[in-house]
Amino acid sequence: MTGATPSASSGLYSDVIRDRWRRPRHRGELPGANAVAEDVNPLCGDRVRMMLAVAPEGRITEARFLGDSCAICTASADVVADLVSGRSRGEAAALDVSDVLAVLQAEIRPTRMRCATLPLSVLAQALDGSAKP
Amino acid sequence: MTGATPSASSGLYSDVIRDRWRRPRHRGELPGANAVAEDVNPLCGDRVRMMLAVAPEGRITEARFLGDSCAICTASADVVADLVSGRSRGEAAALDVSDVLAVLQAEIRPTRMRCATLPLSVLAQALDGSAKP
Amino acid sequence: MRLDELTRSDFPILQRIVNGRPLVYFDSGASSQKPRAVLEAMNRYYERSHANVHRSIHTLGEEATELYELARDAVQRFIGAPSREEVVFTRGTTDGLGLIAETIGRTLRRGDEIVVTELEHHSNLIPWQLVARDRGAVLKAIPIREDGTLDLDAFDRLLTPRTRVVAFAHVSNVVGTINPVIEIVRRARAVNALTVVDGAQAAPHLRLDMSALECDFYVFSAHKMLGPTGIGVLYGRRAVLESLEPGRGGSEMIKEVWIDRAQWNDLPWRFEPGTPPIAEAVGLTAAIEYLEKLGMDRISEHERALTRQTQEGLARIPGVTVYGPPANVERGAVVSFAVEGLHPHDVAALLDEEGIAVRAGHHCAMPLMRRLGVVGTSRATFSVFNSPDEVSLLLTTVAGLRSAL
Amino acid sequence: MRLDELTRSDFPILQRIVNGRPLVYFDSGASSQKPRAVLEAMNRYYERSHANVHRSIHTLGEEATELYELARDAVQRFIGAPSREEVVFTRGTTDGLGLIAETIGRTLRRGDEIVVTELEHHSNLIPWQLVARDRGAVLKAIPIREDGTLDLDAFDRLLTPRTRVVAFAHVSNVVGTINPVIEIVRRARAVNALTVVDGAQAAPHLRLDMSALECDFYVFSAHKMLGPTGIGVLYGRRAVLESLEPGRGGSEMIKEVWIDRAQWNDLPWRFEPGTPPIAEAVGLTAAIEYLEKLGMDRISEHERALTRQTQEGLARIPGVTVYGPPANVERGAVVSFAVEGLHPHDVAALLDEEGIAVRAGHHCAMPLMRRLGVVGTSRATFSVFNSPDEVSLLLTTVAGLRSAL
Ligand SMILES: Cc1ncc(COP(=O)(O)O)c(C=O)c1O
Ligand SMILES: Cc1ncc(COP(=O)(O)O)c(C=O)c1O
Repeated sequence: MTGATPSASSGLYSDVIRDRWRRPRHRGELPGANAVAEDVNPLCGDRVRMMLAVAPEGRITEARFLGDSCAICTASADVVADLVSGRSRGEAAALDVSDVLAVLQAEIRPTRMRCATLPLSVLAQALDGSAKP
Repeated sequence: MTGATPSASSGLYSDVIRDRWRRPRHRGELPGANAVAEDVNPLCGDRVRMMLAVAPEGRITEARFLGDSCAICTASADVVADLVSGRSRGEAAALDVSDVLAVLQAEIRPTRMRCATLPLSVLAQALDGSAKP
Repeated sequence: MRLDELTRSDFPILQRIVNGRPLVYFDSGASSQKPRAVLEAMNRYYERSHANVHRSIHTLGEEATELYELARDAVQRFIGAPSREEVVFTRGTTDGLGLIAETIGRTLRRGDEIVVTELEHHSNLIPWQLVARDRGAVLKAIPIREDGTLDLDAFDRLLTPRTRVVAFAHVSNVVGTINPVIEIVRRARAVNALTVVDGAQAAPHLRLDMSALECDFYVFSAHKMLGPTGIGVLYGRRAVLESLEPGRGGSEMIKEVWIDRAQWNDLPWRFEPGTPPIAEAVGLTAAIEYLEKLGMDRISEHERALTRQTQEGLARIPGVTVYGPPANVERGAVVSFAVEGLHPHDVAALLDEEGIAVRAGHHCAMPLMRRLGVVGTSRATFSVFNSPDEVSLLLTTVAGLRSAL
Repeated sequence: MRLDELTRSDFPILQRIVNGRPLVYFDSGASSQKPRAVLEAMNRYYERSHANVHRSIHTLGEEATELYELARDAVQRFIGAPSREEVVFTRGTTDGLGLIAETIGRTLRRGDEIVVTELEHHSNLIPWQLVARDRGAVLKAIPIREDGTLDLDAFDRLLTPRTRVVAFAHVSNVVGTINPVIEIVRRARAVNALTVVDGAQAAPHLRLDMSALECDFYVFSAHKMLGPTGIGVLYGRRAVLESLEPGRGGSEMIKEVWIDRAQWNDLPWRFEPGTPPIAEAVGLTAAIEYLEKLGMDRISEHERALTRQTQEGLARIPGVTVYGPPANVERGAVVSFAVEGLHPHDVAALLDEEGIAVRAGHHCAMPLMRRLGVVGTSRATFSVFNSPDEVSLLLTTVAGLRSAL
């Protein structure tokens, strides 16, 4: 699927978004998470919580999310969880919206961009918060 | 002069206004005034002080004014002082802008109306203040 | 003729094509569209008469001042205010509510109580939170019942001799509830509390009469009632306005100024610091004249029919929930709904694909969202130019949505 | 081509006939006229793209939001602000100054000191008086010298470790003094005081660069710089804005809200409660583009020539007094004057008879009037479309005035 061009997705939402919205792979609680953050999109009230299990040497062994969120935000959170799993803390922190959009195979309109970026900023907060101690 | 029609006055200011602005009859201090008030036109900062000498039985024996004021306001104050002299307190209080305009022989534009009415409102304050004791 | 047939051609924006479809604008509750007459009035003003107001002797200044003050007369008439000095121009509902909260705030003491409701827009909540925090006052909220109406018995229990302010919406911007202003004012009066009514969702739709409502303050925005952005109205009962120190300072609102002190101007200018929104006032006059020409009763009736059609139609679609009072109760020109399995954002985005503009989200009423147990809703709101056919299109489109994602 | 020759046809209002004569508008300092491009931009917005901003998923809402935020970029560029988050939209200079006074006010303690100047517009004085009164702070004013410039030695003596704010005009709206912003900011910084600059009379006329001025806050109005009424700008240094609690509450400026508390939104929206002046922001963008196309340096030069012509010409008329710095000192596009034996009101009224619009009165600067020992002045102010011929007409008309009354 990563080989498909954006134009392959029809209508407002790409097939990847539809699919990840209907069947997110990483939605749910993550017991034992040691890097957790939650934030809200002030424009709509959407809320996303990212939970990471970070191994002592700094590798993210698992990531999950919970959220009251729209299709774009949910799909984005799911992709973010996908992308960070197995990565180092530094690699995860370097993740950027273009990486997420590449997987989503979607053009996101300006007003929905925050739907796509909220999971990333929650990720950054989670990494930040856990980096301190 | 009271017989002249408004159209007899030429230009922006009537002859009465010009005349009373150049040579006001009642401008100056009034020593022994027992009803005094002063107020300001908030739109321009013009200030008028009305001083009345009121006899015990309630007749205004003399009226004078002082003011940093434009031609219309000065002429109006001068006319007000004219009109109240010799009148009872009640008669003075009944004075109204149309009485002043009739003497001024002028059409006053809306934004200058407060220039014409300021002396009347100061008069009302002077009468009010002195009425209380 | 139906109102939409009469008015559609007055709104230039209705020519817009959105995503290949003619625009169907169901978001007037957020901000209404403007009839040509409003735009023309502002253009005429800028092209012929613009100058600053009040302090000017020249011709343009006189014309501008007269036009600005004529807007005050228009508002006075439109809301049935006893006198023009009771009409203060603000920059909008939020500005007016903030202004009055700050102004009343200065008179509050520690332990005084402010009562709001659970269905307030944030603009009638946050200013009171700030005041309560600053003054050590207590903020309480009247709860709502399941159907989105206020629990007035609970209100009675909240009222105490320390209640100083009761602030509430005339019409809810989410569930459309029309609150019983007269009744609430009566009870607040009984404990000598001031009443502040947020009329943002009422002014565009209901005939207003301040003498009948008897509230102390009533606040609304022009941009929701066919007028321009940038201006609003604060009505205040004269006796109360006169008793208050102005909350905000600047030019225009003073009589005399020294470096260390100032003497306030007369009403209403005492509460209008700075150069006011002059062109916007001219536009508001035109909006009021437009509404009056149509007739507020006729407008209410038209919008109520659309509202009922929407409410009943949506309720018949499987998986759709409609919030707020039942269809047989009068409500404002607003219907909030949810589509099972779809986030409100996605509902709005999918409708936009068909050219239909509805709003989605928390509608600046997060406490109410929490009460309803949702993150947000999708919301359709109506204006004079909306038609039954547009509503039918909304209904069929919503009916097809669940398979869309 | 001279700037007036280039621009006159862009201003529809210059077709106006006043009292039988073509309008000569010398009151841009109170409020400027608008080029057609500004009115057209607002019309286009209302006719094609209007909706409320920020919370909306539909197409019009997206367009409106984009246009509104583009205005922020335009302002950032126009004033040389380091980042767009530092540009807050207000309703005008008075509103911006009031907002920042209230916001800083919350951080002041009894005995803290606020320094203003003797030549402030009331809008940069009264808000500080209110704050000083509320917080028990002390208000001091930098005196001016005979020529209308600030006495900076006296300023040094006023500064103390308790000085928390220094608030001053960039350009005086009465005597035209251009205050040395960089110098004042440097001295204020030395005692850790915040600096608030009232740029109402500078923004229309001078090239601005926030990075160079280094003040903490800079405030101005669109309506004085060829833009619409109803909108203004508050620039705030990011670090300072971030450290402040918002002074005013409402929608848009929050992230999450409960009945008893709220969490603030990010910059700049934290300081923009309620529906903003959207169409006005679009108009402001057009005004900025218009000014930029002409070039601020060229504008300054043009207006400076007119100012000098007026100042020197008036000074040569017997019985006429000109206030402010001498002609060889740079000043803003404003000349205040008095005609012996005539009240300023009457001067303005008599000039209006000839179609010439000047302002007369205290210009919202009563303490300065007292300092100058007058009730008011007559004041001519200039814009891009004014011509040397218009100034000549002013000069000959003023020369004939003393016999007019
Ligand atoms: C120096 C100065 N400050 C503040 C203001 C107030 O601006 P506004 O009336 O647009 O709020 C003005 C203009 O009147 C001014 O000239
Ligand atoms: C009930 C209610 N109150 C207040 C507001 C705020 O109005 P504005 O954004 O025009 O200040 C709105 C609209 O958004 C509203 O619907």
